[in-house]
Amino acid sequence: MARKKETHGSSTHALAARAAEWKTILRKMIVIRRFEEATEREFRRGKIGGYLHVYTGQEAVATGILATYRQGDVVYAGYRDHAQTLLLGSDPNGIMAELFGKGNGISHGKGGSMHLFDAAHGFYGGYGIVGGHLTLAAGSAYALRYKETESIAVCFFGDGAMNIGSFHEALNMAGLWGRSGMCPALFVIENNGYAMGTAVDRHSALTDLGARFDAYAIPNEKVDGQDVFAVHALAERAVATIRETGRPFCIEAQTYRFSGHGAADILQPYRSKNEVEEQKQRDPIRLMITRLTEEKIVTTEEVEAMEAEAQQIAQRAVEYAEQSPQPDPAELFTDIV
Amino acid sequence: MARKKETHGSSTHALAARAAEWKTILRKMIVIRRFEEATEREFRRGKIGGYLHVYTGQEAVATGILATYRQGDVVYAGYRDHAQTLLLGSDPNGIMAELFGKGNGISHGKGGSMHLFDAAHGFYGGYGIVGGHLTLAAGSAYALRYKETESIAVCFFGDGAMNIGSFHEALNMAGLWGRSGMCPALFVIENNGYAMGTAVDRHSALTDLGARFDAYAIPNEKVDGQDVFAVHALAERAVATIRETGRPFCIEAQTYRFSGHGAADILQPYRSKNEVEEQKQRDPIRLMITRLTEEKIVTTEEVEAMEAEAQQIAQRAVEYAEQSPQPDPAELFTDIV
Amino acid sequence: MSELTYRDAIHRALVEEMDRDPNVLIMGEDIGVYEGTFRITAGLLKKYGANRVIDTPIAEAGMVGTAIGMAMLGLRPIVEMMTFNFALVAADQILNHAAKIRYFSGGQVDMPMVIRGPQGAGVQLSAQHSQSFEAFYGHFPGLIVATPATPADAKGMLKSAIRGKDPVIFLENAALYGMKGEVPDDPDAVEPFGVSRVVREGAHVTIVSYSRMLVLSLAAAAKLAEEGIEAEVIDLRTIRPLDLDPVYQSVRKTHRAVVVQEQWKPFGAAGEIAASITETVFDELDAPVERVTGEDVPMPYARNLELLAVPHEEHVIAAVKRALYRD
Amino acid sequence: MSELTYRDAIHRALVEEMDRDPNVLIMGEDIGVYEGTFRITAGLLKKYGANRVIDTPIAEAGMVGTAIGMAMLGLRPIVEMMTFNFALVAADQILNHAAKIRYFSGGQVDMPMVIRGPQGAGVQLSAQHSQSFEAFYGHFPGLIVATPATPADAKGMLKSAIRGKDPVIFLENAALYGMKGEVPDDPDAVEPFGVSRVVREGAHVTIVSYSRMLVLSLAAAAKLAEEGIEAEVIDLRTIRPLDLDPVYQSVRKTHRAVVVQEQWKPFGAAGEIAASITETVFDELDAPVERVTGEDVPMPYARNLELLAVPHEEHVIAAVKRALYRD
Ligand SMILES: Cc1ncc(C[n+]2csc(CCOP(=O)(O)OP(=O)(O)O)c2C)c(N)n1
Ligand SMILES: Cc1ncc(C[n+]2csc(CCOP(=O)(O)OP(=O)(O)O)c2C)c(N)n1
Ligand SMILES: [Mg+2]
Ligand SMILES: [Mg+2]
Repeated sequence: MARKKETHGSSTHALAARAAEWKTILRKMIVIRRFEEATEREFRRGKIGGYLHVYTGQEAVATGILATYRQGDVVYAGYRDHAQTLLLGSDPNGIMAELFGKGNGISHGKGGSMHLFDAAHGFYGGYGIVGGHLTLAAGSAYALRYKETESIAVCFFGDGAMNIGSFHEALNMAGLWGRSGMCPALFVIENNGYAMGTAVDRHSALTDLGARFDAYAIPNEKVDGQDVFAVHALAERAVATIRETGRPFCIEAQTYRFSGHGAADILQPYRSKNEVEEQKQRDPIRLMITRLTEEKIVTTEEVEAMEAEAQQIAQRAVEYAEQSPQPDPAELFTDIV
Repeated sequence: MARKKETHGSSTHALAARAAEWKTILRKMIVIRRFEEATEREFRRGKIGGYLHVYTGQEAVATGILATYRQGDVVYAGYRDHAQTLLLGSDPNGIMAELFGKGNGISHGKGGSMHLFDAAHGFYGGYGIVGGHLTLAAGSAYALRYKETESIAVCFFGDGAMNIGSFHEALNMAGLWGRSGMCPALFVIENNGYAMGTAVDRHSALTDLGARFDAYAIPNEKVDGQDVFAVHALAERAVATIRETGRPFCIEAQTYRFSGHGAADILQPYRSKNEVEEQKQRDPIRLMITRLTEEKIVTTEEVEAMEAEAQQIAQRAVEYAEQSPQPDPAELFTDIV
Repeated sequence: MSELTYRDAIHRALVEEMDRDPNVLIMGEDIGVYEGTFRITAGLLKKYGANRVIDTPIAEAGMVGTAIGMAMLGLRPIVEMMTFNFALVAADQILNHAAKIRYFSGGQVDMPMVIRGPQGAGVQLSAQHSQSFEAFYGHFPGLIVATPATPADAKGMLKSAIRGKDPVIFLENAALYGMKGEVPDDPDAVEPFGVSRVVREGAHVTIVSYSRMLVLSLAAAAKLAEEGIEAEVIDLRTIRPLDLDPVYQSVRKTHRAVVVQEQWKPFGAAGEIAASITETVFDELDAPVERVTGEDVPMPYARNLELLAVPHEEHVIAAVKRALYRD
Repeated sequence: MSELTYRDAIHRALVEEMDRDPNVLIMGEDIGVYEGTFRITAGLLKKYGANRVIDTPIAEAGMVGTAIGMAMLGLRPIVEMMTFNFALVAADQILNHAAKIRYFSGGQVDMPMVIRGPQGAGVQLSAQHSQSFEAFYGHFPGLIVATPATPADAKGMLKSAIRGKDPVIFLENAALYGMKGEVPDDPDAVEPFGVSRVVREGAHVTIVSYSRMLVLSLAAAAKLAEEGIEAEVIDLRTIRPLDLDPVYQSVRKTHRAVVVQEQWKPFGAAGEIAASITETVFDELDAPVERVTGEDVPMPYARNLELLAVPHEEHVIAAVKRALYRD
């Protein structure tokens, strides 16, 4: 199967033509960054419990992909799910309240960080069992065609998730169903180089991860996941094909997480400080700002305004969450069967 | 990965040089055929219970492969496991007694057809959960290297088994471990075209099954599974490499089962009588006899003698099984923990 | 009413519900072209087409997971397990996903899906193919676990399962597939979950059971009657939710109880039922609640051993006599 | 004797057994380079090398399956589950393979392997990460299920598990990892399975428990003592085999029993224990056996709800008082 690496998805000309869109995308990436920083802070303050996995460093992936979102599409993610939820338009206050375990959280405080959920905005959940949600996405894609819509399912997952059985079962079924146009699904590998502390070449026999999709006859392409223009261009092309054909597609986005695996991953014995610093040179937000400034699509003032706005959104969300009431004890027994 | 189809594994010259070996192989294939016919007969007579899956039509695969067996190797199979057990030198009487559920069966009557087992002869079992034994084989291969032997693990499984999660987990781990020479395993796909009633192109997104091993960076080759010379030649080459390198290898043997999936599969609505008849033209035993007779390696008389001997082995096994006592009731409570 | 086998009753329920609601679809291994190993789905592929009757690869986790993804979007998938032994490879999808998503989403989605197929001991199917899973699934909140014993219940409860909003583990029993019984023709006759039923009245002892063990219990009760012992027999019908009120009521009358299950005793269904009875009507009990269960061993292949491993009528009779201190 | 944490006791057992027997190896996710999410395996990779301390891909079924293949050839693999919630994806390998192969092979192979890791509710880990599985595994013959409550037992029983011939489900509890206790230094001090232990004597009521719930039970007993109620507390230590003889003996003295478990009540461990007590010493009981269990709900994330979902000291105290008819 042909695979090529998309390095810069848009010519200068094309960039200018969609200036407003790029600004929106930049704004969203900045909001994610500030929001995630806030969650880490609140976790350390003991306001957020459980496990916390942030998206810092990977923003360009979900943002570039979900810029193609259309009402009716459904989106799945693992436990690293804050960015997707924000991008789909969930109320940041409701998300933060959920992380605080409050009654007006988007799931009444019953899910928390690993299980964000906002069906009204197309987000069908964050899941805590690695790889378990891939089958769900394949089934939802089937349902969308069964109901004769043009919607698609988008499924985010990590490099580590590619070694578990349900990955295999989901993808083979997706490939099979796709043959008759019954699986409009976009699978997105967020390849950040590590499954917790295990580097890709220590967990996968074939380290060319996208190529594994060849085993299911599913077209696949790699992209620089720190380059939001490239991610977005590839996503637009892939999504158009998926909507048209009802067949699945896979994008391997090569990215990097700047924080630890989860909030408890302090020591990070599996990678060097140097490596992290080097990777931070390719901060997707910084790269985008540089490009957009060079192209005179945004000004420094505009970026500053975005930063301030994002800061405010995150801050407001924390205040909202802090002031929100705990769930009603009766919630314990609802939503079971 | 390079893959080629091995069509005839031995030149005429080479054939003659190993005449004795070919005769042994032919004799074994005939024994399997007669033995399996006997099991089907005894199943219909109500002497064998449970599920029964025979190897008729597929004889060249296990026979060609296991001709490379060396003491210390370990072999795994699914529930279609009579041939492998016979080939490894288990007593046909003990096998038949096992199928009859008798106390002197090779597993004291506690396993039956789907779970033949003969550790003393290197057979580590027939398994009833499709694909479940692949992980076991990978682990045993590891153990063999861990103990610094030159032995290998051989694992037989069907085309249908390739879609279940444990296939994927086993093969990725095998590929990974193989990198450091810690997985001397031969994986053998007995691709008989169907998983029960589901044809390969209806169960696998990528129908080039061997190629799926590319996803684990495991070398793989196809072979005509009705041509025992070809199977054997490829197996010799593959096994030599495996022993030497400690790395896994996959053989896709393209074969066909002449009987139903199991003894209950009478109607066979998934394939036509014509198709079966056509495939029977490529009976692996007939093909071998023709070739060996042409090459004057066996005479018709020799073949007849083999047939008679095989018939007698099967017959004797049935008589032995019939006369054997039931397991001691105390066996119910042994071998648990 | 028509006289139908348990198998045909299930088949009818499928056909009626698929006719009624285009959102109902069924998937499983060899249910289409092959028409099902137990022929429950015979004819469905031809009638409803390949988009509604989906032959899947051998991938139980994939089947259940995709069904969850369908159910959350409003379809009503039915997953056929060729036998429930194979559902172990889908345990995570069933227990960690289907049973919990509604809860952790704060009620944002329903989970209208059914996982159905046979379980239980057959004839010489050995250790990996002979298990019963009602206690296994019954432990997990978020599931409904149905164990119909009659053709009428098989039909009516399967309809409830298909029409409902919850993930239902629908445990059939292959040994019952040929059993006949009167079944309502009304396509809207559904049977609710969580309603146990007294199927035989009696004053001396209460026998509690479900699925195939009910047949055994009724046969034992008939024999006991010949000796003047009148057993009240109760069919639990669903294991989760578990309706023990009729059992408590019965024990208040009989003061003795026997619980019958096919599977291993430790941490099996009968333990829960016995414990609940004791907890609730302790003062009414004239004897400890007796349990009749299979032996605590993996199922052996040999027929003589297999027969020793599963409960028989005589075991129920003996337990009743123990409960009556007549042994 | 040394004072060690439960975590260090486990670590010690691993080191001593790996030193003792080169056939012992350990595998799991992030146990090597990362040194283990709970740091149980810290330092092992450096000490024993990558062939004996194997970082695996995220593939629990693969881990268990390969361990079975190793065990049958005489190695003694230990599989670390990062938490036992993830072992659900390996349910088939554990329940249909590890637990049954010796049986269906007619005893041709042993299965010397250990699957170990933490289980139980933590702090806000939500529905998919907070479960306890002792009843789940306890149901299946062919397994040993260990639930150590103290550092000494954690070490001694893990050694038994590693040295034995059986597949052992070794259920640790993350909330206990930091708990300290006296632990024998003798590398050959092993603790057998199937031996319950009276850890506190008392005449008025018997409290039966295991793992973290033992700590709770002992705390409750101390409070009860202040009110003049002397509870005998029994630690089951293993769930399969289940040694209830000391419990029966105790109940013959106290005539009342309370069973404490963390997980859901229906078809949970306490049901089996309560049923067995009632079956065996019915005439000794002055009150029905009480059960203290978690609520029958998937675990919620919010801390206030979570605290409502799990058992506390007060629940044990209340149950004891019910058993004594003092409520
Ligand atoms: C089945 C299962 N096994 C183990 C875990 C523990 N775990 C949580 S995240 C993780 C690493 C996942 O890595 P990857 O898929 O690459 O995603 P990333 O965190 O890098 O985004 C592991 C092992 C789990 N949640 N589920
Ligand atoms: C996990 C699981 N699912 C379903 C089955 C039922 N089953 C037994 S054999 C079989 C078909 C297997 O086909 P294949 O792997 O091609 O092997 P073949 O029988 O053709 O040799 C199925 C579906 C099973 N035994 N295990
Ligand atoms: Mg990763
Ligand atoms: Mg096949």
